[in-house]
Amino acid sequence: MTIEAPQENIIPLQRKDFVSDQEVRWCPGCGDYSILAQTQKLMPDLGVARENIVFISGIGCSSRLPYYMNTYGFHSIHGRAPTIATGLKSTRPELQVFVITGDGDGLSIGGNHLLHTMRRNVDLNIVLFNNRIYGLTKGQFSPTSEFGKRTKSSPYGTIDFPLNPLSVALGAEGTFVARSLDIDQQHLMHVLERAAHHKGTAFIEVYQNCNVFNDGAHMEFAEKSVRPDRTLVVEHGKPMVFGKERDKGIRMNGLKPEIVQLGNGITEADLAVHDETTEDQTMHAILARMHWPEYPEVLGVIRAVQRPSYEVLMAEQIADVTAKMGEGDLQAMFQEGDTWEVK
Amino acid sequence: MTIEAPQENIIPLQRKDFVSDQEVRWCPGCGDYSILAQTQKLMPDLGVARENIVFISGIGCSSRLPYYMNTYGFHSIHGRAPTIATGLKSTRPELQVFVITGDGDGLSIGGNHLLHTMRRNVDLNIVLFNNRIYGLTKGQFSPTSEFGKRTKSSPYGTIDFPLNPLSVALGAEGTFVARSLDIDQQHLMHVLERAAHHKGTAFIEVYQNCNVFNDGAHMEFAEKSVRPDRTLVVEHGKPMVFGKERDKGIRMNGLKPEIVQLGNGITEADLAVHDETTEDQTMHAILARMHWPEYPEVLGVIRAVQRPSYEVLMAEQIADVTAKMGEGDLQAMFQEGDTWEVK
Amino acid sequence: MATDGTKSNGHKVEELDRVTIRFAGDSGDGMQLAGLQFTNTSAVFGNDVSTIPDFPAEIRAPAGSIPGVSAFQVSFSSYDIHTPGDSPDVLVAMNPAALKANIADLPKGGTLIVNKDEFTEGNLKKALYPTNPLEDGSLKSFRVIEVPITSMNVRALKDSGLNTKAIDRSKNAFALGLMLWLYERPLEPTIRWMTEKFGKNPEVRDANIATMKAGYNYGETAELFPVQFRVAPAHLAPGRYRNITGNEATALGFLAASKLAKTPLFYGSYPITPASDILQELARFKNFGVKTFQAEDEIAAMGSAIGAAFGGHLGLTGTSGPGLALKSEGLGLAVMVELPLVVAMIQRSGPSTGMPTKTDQADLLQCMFGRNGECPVAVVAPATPSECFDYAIEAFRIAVKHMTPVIFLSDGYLGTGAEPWRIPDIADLPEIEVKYATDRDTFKPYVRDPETLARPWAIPGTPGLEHRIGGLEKADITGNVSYDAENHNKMTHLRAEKVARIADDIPDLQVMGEPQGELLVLGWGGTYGAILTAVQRAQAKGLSVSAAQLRYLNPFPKNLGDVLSRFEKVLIPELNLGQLALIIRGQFLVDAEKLNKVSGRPFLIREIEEKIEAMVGSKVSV
Amino acid sequence: MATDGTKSNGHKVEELDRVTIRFAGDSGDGMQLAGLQFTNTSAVFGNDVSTIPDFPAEIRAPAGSIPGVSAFQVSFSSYDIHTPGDSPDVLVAMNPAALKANIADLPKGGTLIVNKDEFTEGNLKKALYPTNPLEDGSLKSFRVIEVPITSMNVRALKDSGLNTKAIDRSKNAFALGLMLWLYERPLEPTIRWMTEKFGKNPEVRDANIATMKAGYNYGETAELFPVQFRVAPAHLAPGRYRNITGNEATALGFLAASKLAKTPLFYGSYPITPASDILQELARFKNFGVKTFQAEDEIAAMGSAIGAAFGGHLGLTGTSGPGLALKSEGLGLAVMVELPLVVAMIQRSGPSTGMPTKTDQADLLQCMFGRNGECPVAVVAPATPSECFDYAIEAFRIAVKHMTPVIFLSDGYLGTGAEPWRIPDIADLPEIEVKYATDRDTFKPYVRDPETLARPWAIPGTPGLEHRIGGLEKADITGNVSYDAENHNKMTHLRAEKVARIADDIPDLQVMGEPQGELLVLGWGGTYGAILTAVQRAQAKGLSVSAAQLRYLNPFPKNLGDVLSRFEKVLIPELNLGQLALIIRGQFLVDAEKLNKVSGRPFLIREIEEKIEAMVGSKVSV
Ligand SMILES: Cc1ncc(C[n+]2csc(CCOP(=O)(O)OP(=O)(O)O)c2C)c(N)n1
Ligand SMILES: Cc1ncc(C[n+]2csc(CCOP(=O)(O)OP(=O)(O)O)c2C)c(N)n1
Ligand code: SF4
Ligand code: SF4
Ligand SMILES: [Mg+2]
Ligand SMILES: [Mg+2]
Repeated sequence: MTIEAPQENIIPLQRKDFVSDQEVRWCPGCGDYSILAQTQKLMPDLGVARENIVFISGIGCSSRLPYYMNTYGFHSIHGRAPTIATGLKSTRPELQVFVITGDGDGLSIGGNHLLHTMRRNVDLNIVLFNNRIYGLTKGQFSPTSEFGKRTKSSPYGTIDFPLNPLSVALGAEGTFVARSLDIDQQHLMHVLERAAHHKGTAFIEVYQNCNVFNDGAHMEFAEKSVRPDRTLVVEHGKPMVFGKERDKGIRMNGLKPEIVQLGNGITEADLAVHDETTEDQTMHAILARMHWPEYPEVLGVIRAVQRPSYEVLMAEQIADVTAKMGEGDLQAMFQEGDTWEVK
Repeated sequence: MTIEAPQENIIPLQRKDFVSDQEVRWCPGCGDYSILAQTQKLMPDLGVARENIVFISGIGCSSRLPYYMNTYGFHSIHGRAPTIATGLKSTRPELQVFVITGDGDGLSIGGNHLLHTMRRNVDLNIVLFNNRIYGLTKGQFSPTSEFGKRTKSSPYGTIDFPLNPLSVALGAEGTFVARSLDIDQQHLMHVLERAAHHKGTAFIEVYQNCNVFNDGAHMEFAEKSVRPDRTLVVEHGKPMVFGKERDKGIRMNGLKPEIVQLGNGITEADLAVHDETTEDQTMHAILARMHWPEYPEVLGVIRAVQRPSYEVLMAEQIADVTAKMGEGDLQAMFQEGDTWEVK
Repeated sequence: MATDGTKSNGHKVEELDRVTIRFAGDSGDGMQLAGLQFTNTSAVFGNDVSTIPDFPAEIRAPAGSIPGVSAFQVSFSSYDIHTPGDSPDVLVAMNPAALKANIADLPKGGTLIVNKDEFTEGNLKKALYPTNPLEDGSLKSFRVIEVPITSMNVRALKDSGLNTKAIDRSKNAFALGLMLWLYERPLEPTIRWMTEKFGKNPEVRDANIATMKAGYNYGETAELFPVQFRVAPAHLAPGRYRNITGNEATALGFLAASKLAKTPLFYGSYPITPASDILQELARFKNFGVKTFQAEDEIAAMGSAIGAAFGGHLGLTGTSGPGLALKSEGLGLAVMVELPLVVAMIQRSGPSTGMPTKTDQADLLQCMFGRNGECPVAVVAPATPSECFDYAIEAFRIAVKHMTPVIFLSDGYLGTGAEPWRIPDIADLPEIEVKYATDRDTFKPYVRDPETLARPWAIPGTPGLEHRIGGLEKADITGNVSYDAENHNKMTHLRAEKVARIADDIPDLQVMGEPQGELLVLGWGGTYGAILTAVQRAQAKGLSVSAAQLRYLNPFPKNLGDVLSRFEKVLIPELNLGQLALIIRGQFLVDAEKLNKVSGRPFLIREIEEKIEAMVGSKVSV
Repeated sequence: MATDGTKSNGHKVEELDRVTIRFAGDSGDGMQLAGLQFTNTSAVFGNDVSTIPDFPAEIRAPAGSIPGVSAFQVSFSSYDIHTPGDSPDVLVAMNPAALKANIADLPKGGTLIVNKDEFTEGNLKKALYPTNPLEDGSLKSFRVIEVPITSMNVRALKDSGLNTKAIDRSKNAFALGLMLWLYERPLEPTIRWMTEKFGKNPEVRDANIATMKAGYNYGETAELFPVQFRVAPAHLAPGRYRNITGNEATALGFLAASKLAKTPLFYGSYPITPASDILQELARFKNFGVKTFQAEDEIAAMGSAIGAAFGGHLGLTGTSGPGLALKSEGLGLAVMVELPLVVAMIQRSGPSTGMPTKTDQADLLQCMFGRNGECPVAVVAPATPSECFDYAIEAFRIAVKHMTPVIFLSDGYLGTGAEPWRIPDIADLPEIEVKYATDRDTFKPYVRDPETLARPWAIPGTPGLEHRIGGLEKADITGNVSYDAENHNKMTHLRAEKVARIADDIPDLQVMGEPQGELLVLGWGGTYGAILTAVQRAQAKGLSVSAAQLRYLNPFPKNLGDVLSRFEKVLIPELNLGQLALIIRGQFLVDAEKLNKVSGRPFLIREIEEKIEAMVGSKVSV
């Protein structure tokens, strides 16, 4: 199974080595370009041979990303990428597998697979492009579209209450849960890298702009000039400070987070300190559910805990049983139980 | 659409009026019997005409329940009951619709429908019989089976980390989330009744014993003699006291619940007070995740908040649009846009 | 719409194989260049082409004004053509003035592509529009595709190094790219030409190429539907007409069915090209009481329609091929519980994701057999966009009367194609009788109507009729769960027979041409126009050929066997590898010949014509 | 296993229509009563019956001891029978002593139903068992069904008002209920009898009825599989044999395929009757490196198998009809990406949930056509339980060599039915050659082997072969996304032709009997035994009849047309409404007659015999 050929790439690879020969086919201005760029940039730093990287996606604008990566890729069917990735990773644990999905692909038709992949903790990096709309099919609402939103399929406004992708991930006992922004290149790159190094399912929601069917969906807090004041970038071990002047913070009042102005006797010591590694997900869930305008939107790695990953457990069980019972003998297995001779 | 015939049942109905003529076909000793009994008992108290009650289920031992209810019933296909119930309730909001499902039916194949039904808040009462096993197919593990469990399909133990049904429900923004026990008749009846009166999706997990394929799955805390000490029955507005002697309680230490012994200066005033109605689900999630032996298992209505239900919003939108635009004129609609005459 | 080389008189069958496009914009917009390049590419592609430029009257009319509009018309065809087309099929309008100046030439039903970015207040004023035509409904009779050409062009070129003006001047290339995509033409000839023309100025060259590709990719990414060929009926009967696409007609038909049945309509669906239009249309009909439900997936959509049908509403779901695959388990349940519902199935090219914006007819066998067990459903298939209206009604008429799921089988070309539709008078439409069971004394869930074998529709809320249904085999009459061998055999036959008896309730198959002869060309669905035209041409040449188009695919019209037996040969042209042919051959043991094409495109008339001539041609000279 | 009324000599075809059951328990267990009631019910049911009681030797042997065992044997058949059967097909053992005393008479492969509650240390000792036979593997050659009869009986009667002893005495009624369910016999005769017998004692009457129903319901609720009829091969070739069920043979076959291909096996599945056995079997083979994945649903199971195949493993999934419906979209993807994988499809009765523990053959058309688009997959179908082994290997051989998904089409009767299996020597099994692409200079994702048209299997981890696949239409050779019309047509034909060419790689169809004649009886799958026997009987009567069983359903063996053409008439018996018949008639235009039965049960020999005689009978006397 394992390919014996020596790993390539004695010369360190560069971003361009990960650019495929396929023309990128998104609308000009689409947020997907930036996510692609960061993804391509990240690759050389992973320290994984190009042939050992695989991108698997479902269907949607977002799901076209694998075509543009000069790695192995699989543009599968709507919502099912995690299932294919699970089969691949279970059989080929040495591969670095990314799953690319959208808010429709991942949370509408594919919600159940996401849930089960995360509880099993298969070692995949799942990147969900959340533009709060169905882009490819031209503008119907998605499970993350705001309540009341008018779209092609809801001319009088939706009556569906949206899902919070990170709450779903936490509800599924996800071990790595993070959020980033298409246009915040550095942050996105950082989060992608963290995800790639996590063992187990890493789930990243990326707020992404669809400038054709849902322009400005995240603009209110993502726009560069207001972003520092309207987002909170969490870092492990650091107090939760935000604001252009780093003058605001999040303090816990019992179970409730509140925004405080630093100064006037309030110091960083009063603020909540981010702990991404705590098993107890209560604080993670609180962060995932903080939303503009009531709170700053939280970006960063919200949760990153250790739990053995599925494919490792699978391999270990096989090794254990084999150690105990000896390697299987097929001929002996044929004869299992009573046999008799016919002459 | 609406049936003009007068509602029946001038004489108050009794439990036996809700017993169908079909023979009950569960294994002797199965926990399902008790759930059925409580369900039948509840019916007369609902104040709903028998013809307006519908039970819809998927596939599994649990899903056979509708056959035994002398109401309208639909034993559908595996995992899809919530979708059928959504179609029915959307078109016939006056009906009282129950969905009966199992840990496999509802959380394995049907997980996504559960998620979306809850976020939409369709006014259904979903009862999930959690026996932590696939009963009908004779004993394979389910998504709620304990890690490492040996079953027919996991002879060397599972490597799948289980889901917590209530965490999933909360992750989906469920408005009513509760838990009960097959053998605690009074409590079960109470929770079922509360669910029936909730407007929106009510989700109840019922710990149920499958004495043939997973006997005693909940016994450690459900067994009568130890139950008071190993379960916490939450009630709205009441401090969280438990124990045969009502001498133990749950106190919050920051975000972490801890068990305290009452007395020695610790009084009920120190304990957490249950608030099922708070929008913020942080405490509800904490309760949902408390498990024996670390904590008592939590039974009762954990969350019950108000949000307009889906079928009501749907009907209102139709009413609103009709009020604004006038009732639709089909002939006029045919002529929409430019028309011309051919002679 | 251009006619077959001769003058358009409204009485001839229109030519399938020809399209005329007019590019119109401000004189500064480069329309002539765009048009010429499109023409060259088409010529290279092997089409016959004919063009006519239309320069602005004034040399320096103000930008954005009507006199400043410049246009270029190109007609291309797979047949010889002799004129650049009387009127365009497609109008590309780069600004309001271009629209104003040219819209009068676009026939009802034509395709209009507008650069919506330019419909600003200022530009509307310059073009003397009091209100925005994109919003005031005045373009309702066209197929309007709004594209933000200006801004997409800017975005595509933001790193090009060009200044704003130069960037703006490239937007014709975006429009050209989009049109090349719509008509499936290669980019290479234009790239070569641009490379040559702007060789001295690599920035401009690269910018033009980049924005042209952006336009091309926009068409693909946003799943725009290639503009289809179409035929209009030979004679337009007197009456009031409007232009309608198949999907619009489908939605209106279902709306009408609801009215005729005096029963509310429920549509549960999950978006998918090319069926999404139906969801979008029906979502507008709130004041008719229509309930639309955008489900989390096709399985849930199917389930919701079953639930609605159980509740006594007209339960409807709709999708395309991949979605039908997902609905198949639920459809099986609907067969077992014998509830009336309709699945609107709008085919696209497969297998798998295939080519979502292209169409084959390769889902017939999936509709017939794509479920476990013996699991019959009725199938009806409109043959033209406007027939979609009639067969949507017919689907529900059958479903409700015969208590069975019915598949309404259309496709992307029918669905997005448009044609004039004679607006019916509601009074002339068939009635749909809905009868719910109410009699508690006689009610049994699986007792059957002696004629149709339909079981009663007993809906929740009816006192005394409480009962349970489900996916396990049902005992005859009582509907209780049954594992009895004889009962299963009987029920299997009853379900089959119930669907078979629909044949008593549908019209005979009509033969176009002589009722007997040498060759029958048998088709179904959207191949109608091409088959009809080809057969008429062959008849005109004196060949003994007739045509028949099946609108009922399960069951077949009762006279089908008889019709088949009256011809020496049978030809079945299909956009698949012979799916109807398999069933016809298997059922009637007729050695039907197949004409297959699976290219995501409709038949050309000549492809069918040539096959007809090959089969009966030797006798022409007699 | 009883033979056709004559002595069992191992050389005659065994009788399908006959079953012999032995009830054995402690003398206090009421075995005679249970046996008698079963006999009466069977007689009422219309069977011919023959019984033999076997009372304990000692009148008062200690409870639980071997001498205390009492037994009753009943043989019932749809033919005349003359003996109570030489040996039982089914043994019901209520305690260890009953097992010990009777197990020697149960032939290998027989069904053993044990009351597992009684296998306590004490009882084992009384029966002189040093270890628990339920755990020590000594019963491996039987089909063992363990039922907790004692405790279930107690639970069923806990509110009966009876005392413990009286309750315990009713457990024969539980066992009787279970057997009545297994052999699909009505409860009513026994209820009538009990009502009469215990009329004086309503508590006992009610208890007996209640526990009998509990036993009956247990069979249904726990989805126990009715005990099937079966045939053994006419001649047992020399060799070492073991008993094997079809599902066990299937699992072993896939395991062997993995060994032969030197490639690990991955099985992704979701439990469903009657396919779950395969998951359960394969899950045991951890020390062979087999990876099993119990997915959240059938869609995920299908996806995981595709992922494993993409990774270069033997990707396998398995299910029954409703599950295949759910897998259909994913299977379409597998066709488009042309990866080798196998779907083990174990049919049960449909439509919808149908009768999960019964079997028809009504999923053939779903296997062939249940996907969107032109979407061919190969289909192989074993004809006996032990052939499941061979065709599991064959499925992977074809998949890997031809780079295509293959459906392995079995059913519940084959899967749960057992027969002697001649244990093969691994060295005699076919080799499966797995070749991964590695040459970066020549590699193109959709270049094809000139002979098979298979594309290369290029797996992640191979340097220089990085490429992208997916569900959109692929360009020939490069595998890039393509919307090109010509390309789509070409690829559609290539995919079809690739599967068609498998015909070059499979054996010809064998005719049993004369290679030509008046009637060919053509079957597929598990009808083999019944068809073969019926045809042999007809041949013995001098009729000109031959038989052929198709093991390859797509593509067909190359000589099939030729075989068909050599017979005047063709009869196709199927447990559906004529699915193979439709394809045969449609493809070969042969007026094949159909013999259909959809009752969830196998054909009786006589049903086929009668049809044969009706078709060719007139010539017998010649
Ligand atoms: C089975 C199936 N159903 C529906 C579709 C149509 N479809 C393609 S993409 C899509 C939604 C895409 O939304 P999202 O995942 O948010 O991706 P985006 O385009 O916004 O990036 C839908 C409904 C399909 N391809 N397959
Ligand atoms: C599509 C489909 N897949 C699989 C099955 C087989 N099946 C029936 S019930 C069941 C699981 C039942 O488990 P659960 O929901 O926990 O119900 P229980 O029997 O434990 O009450 C399965 C896998 C089916 N009927 N349909
Ligand atoms: S439609 Fe939206 S999401 Fe899709 S490519 Fe265009 S801008 Fe991006
Ligand atoms: S198998 Fe288990 S869950 Fe099913 S009826 Fe029996 S005891 Fe109950
Ligand atoms: Mg999206
Ligand atoms: Mg269960």
